[in-house]
Amino acid sequence: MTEGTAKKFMFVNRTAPYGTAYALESLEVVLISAAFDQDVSLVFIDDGVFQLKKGQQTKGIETKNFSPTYRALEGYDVEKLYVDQESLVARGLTEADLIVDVTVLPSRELGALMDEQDVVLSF
Amino acid sequence: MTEGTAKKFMFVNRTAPYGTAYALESLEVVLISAAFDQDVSLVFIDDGVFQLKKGQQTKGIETKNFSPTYRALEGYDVEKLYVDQESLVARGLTEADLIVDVTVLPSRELGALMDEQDVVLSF
Amino acid sequence: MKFGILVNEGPYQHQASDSAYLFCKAALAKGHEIHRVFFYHDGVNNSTRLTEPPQDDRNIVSRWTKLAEAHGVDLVVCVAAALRRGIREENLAPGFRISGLGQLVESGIEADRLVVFGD
Amino acid sequence: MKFGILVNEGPYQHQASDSAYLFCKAALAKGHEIHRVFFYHDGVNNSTRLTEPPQDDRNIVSRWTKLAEAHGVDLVVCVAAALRRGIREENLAPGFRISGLGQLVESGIEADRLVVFGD
Amino acid sequence: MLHIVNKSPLERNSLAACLRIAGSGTILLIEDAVYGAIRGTTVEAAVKEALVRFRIVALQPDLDARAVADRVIEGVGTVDYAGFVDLVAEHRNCQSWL
Amino acid sequence: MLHIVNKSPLERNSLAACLRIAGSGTILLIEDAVYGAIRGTTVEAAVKEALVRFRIVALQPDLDARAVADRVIEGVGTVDYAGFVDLVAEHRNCQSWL
Repeated sequence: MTEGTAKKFMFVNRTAPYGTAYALESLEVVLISAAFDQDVSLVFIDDGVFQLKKGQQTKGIETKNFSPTYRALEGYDVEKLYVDQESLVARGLTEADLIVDVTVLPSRELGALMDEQDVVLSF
Repeated sequence: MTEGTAKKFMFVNRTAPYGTAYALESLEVVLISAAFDQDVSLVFIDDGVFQLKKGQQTKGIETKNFSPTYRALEGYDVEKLYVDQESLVARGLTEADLIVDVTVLPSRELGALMDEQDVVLSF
Repeated sequence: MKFGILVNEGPYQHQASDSAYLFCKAALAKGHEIHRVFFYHDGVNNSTRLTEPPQDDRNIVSRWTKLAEAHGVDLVVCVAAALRRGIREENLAPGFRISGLGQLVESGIEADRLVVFGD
Repeated sequence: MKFGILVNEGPYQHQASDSAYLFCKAALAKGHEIHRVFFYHDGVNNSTRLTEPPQDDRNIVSRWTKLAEAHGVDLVVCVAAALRRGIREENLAPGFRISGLGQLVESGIEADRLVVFGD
Repeated sequence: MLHIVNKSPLERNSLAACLRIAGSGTILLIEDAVYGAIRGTTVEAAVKEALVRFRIVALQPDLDARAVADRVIEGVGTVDYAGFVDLVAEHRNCQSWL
Repeated sequence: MLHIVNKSPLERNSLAACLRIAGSGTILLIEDAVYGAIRGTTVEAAVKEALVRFRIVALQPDLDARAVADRVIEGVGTVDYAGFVDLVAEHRNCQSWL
């Protein structure tokens, strides 16, 4: 598929990791979508920003730690990661707390980015 | 089982009807518990108060309207229905909006009632 | 217009599957096409042929089956989510098929709109 | 002390079943008794023998089965919730049994504490 | 863009997130989110304020099920499922705020 | 009474409901509710204020999983699953704010 016909896919992540499986299973779709040569972006809003928190240790809850997968996204050419600034601030987090490089945007700029999408997937 | 050994069971309803099945399936346990001669009470908090709203018409969502069951509770000797006053007010509701007679209590009095329970079931 | 649908929640516990079904029915009635309904997360639980709801309640699974039969709607269950949750060929209801997540992405590409129903 | 446990959510989608399991394991390790684990709402989906999670993930269903086998924990699946969601004897994992809601109320009466895990 | 919200704004933050992030467009309230469409609640003021920027519509069958169809905020519209389909078709794209 | 909360207070109203209704006792934060136990969030002030009336404890394995164990509010305790079991046993009754 050529660049011209690629659709803009956005994955919206608004849920914390581990409390529910949405974060993990969302990531599985992102990885698959990379194979389809679409224009893929991920946004992290509200408790979704916690998915990117550095230092997750899941041994005590006997569940797989999937946060290293975010680091692997680059290898799949998924490089557009956006984080809602207000969500970070409301949670006392800064970019330095995050496991990957992201673009932090004010809420309304994130909204403008959403407006440009063809397909928005939220879980 | 004699009155003396009956346990105090409280069912806490905090979810709106139809968006999820918690309200319906909670009611099914309440009806069963009536057969065990325990001291049963129901409390409605937050969006749970909407479960009791008069005039539900579910034809358009093709789902069973279970709200008449609240009226049937009396026949099962389940007569202690408490509603959180603050929750009602926050939703613009009054006792006149409700399908059954209830005791409306300020939040802290409801809290005191919870403290007295042996078993608290929430869904 | 061609619609793709994503259902993220199972039957009965959440309204998502009901809303998605009623949306599909209304779209078909208006002459639109439902390109595919993709079942992901607990949504895969909509595809078990073993459900037996009370007589006075809707049968969510068989409604989907009938929609597939009457309108040729492609009902796809995510294989990874299904394996985790115990959905296999042996308990799959008629009209559903198990396939990969690629089918969801493809639906996003091929449909004019993709609508998500979940919790 | 005798604990009763109520699980309202299915495996993998919500942490409820994981938390309940780890609570039970810790209680047993401290010499307490788990009187019964009752599975209600989507919690009934914890009892399907058809799950096949990825190799690198926990197997939620078989963990419950092993707990039942090792400690004689009574795992009860609500029949009404199970019928709606497609859980029957034919796909029930070992260690689980299907019964009525009365078993939940009974657990509340007989146990010293009833702890609820859900969404 | 069409924003679809399905959670009660009295219980969760999804409508608030939508209002904070989206600049304009149409908001369709379905399922438990229809409680955001009614008068007298603690979120009524925020919804009224949002009417300046957004077209806001609630799903009639969900209002009926919850017995709140008689108290819809002035300026908030209603649609049935056919109207829901039309809204999706009319907008270039849509997003569900789950 | 032991109050068990499992939802993020930044997302849902269950911790707020617990704080409004319960007069005293112990609050155990598990699963996503452990975000209520940390410094720097918009709910920190409410949680600190609640420390006057409640003993508040967070589940360590859930703090670890979410990588927030290093920022627990002063005065909020932590327990492992064995401590969770002890809390249930020590209190005459318990309630989950789902």
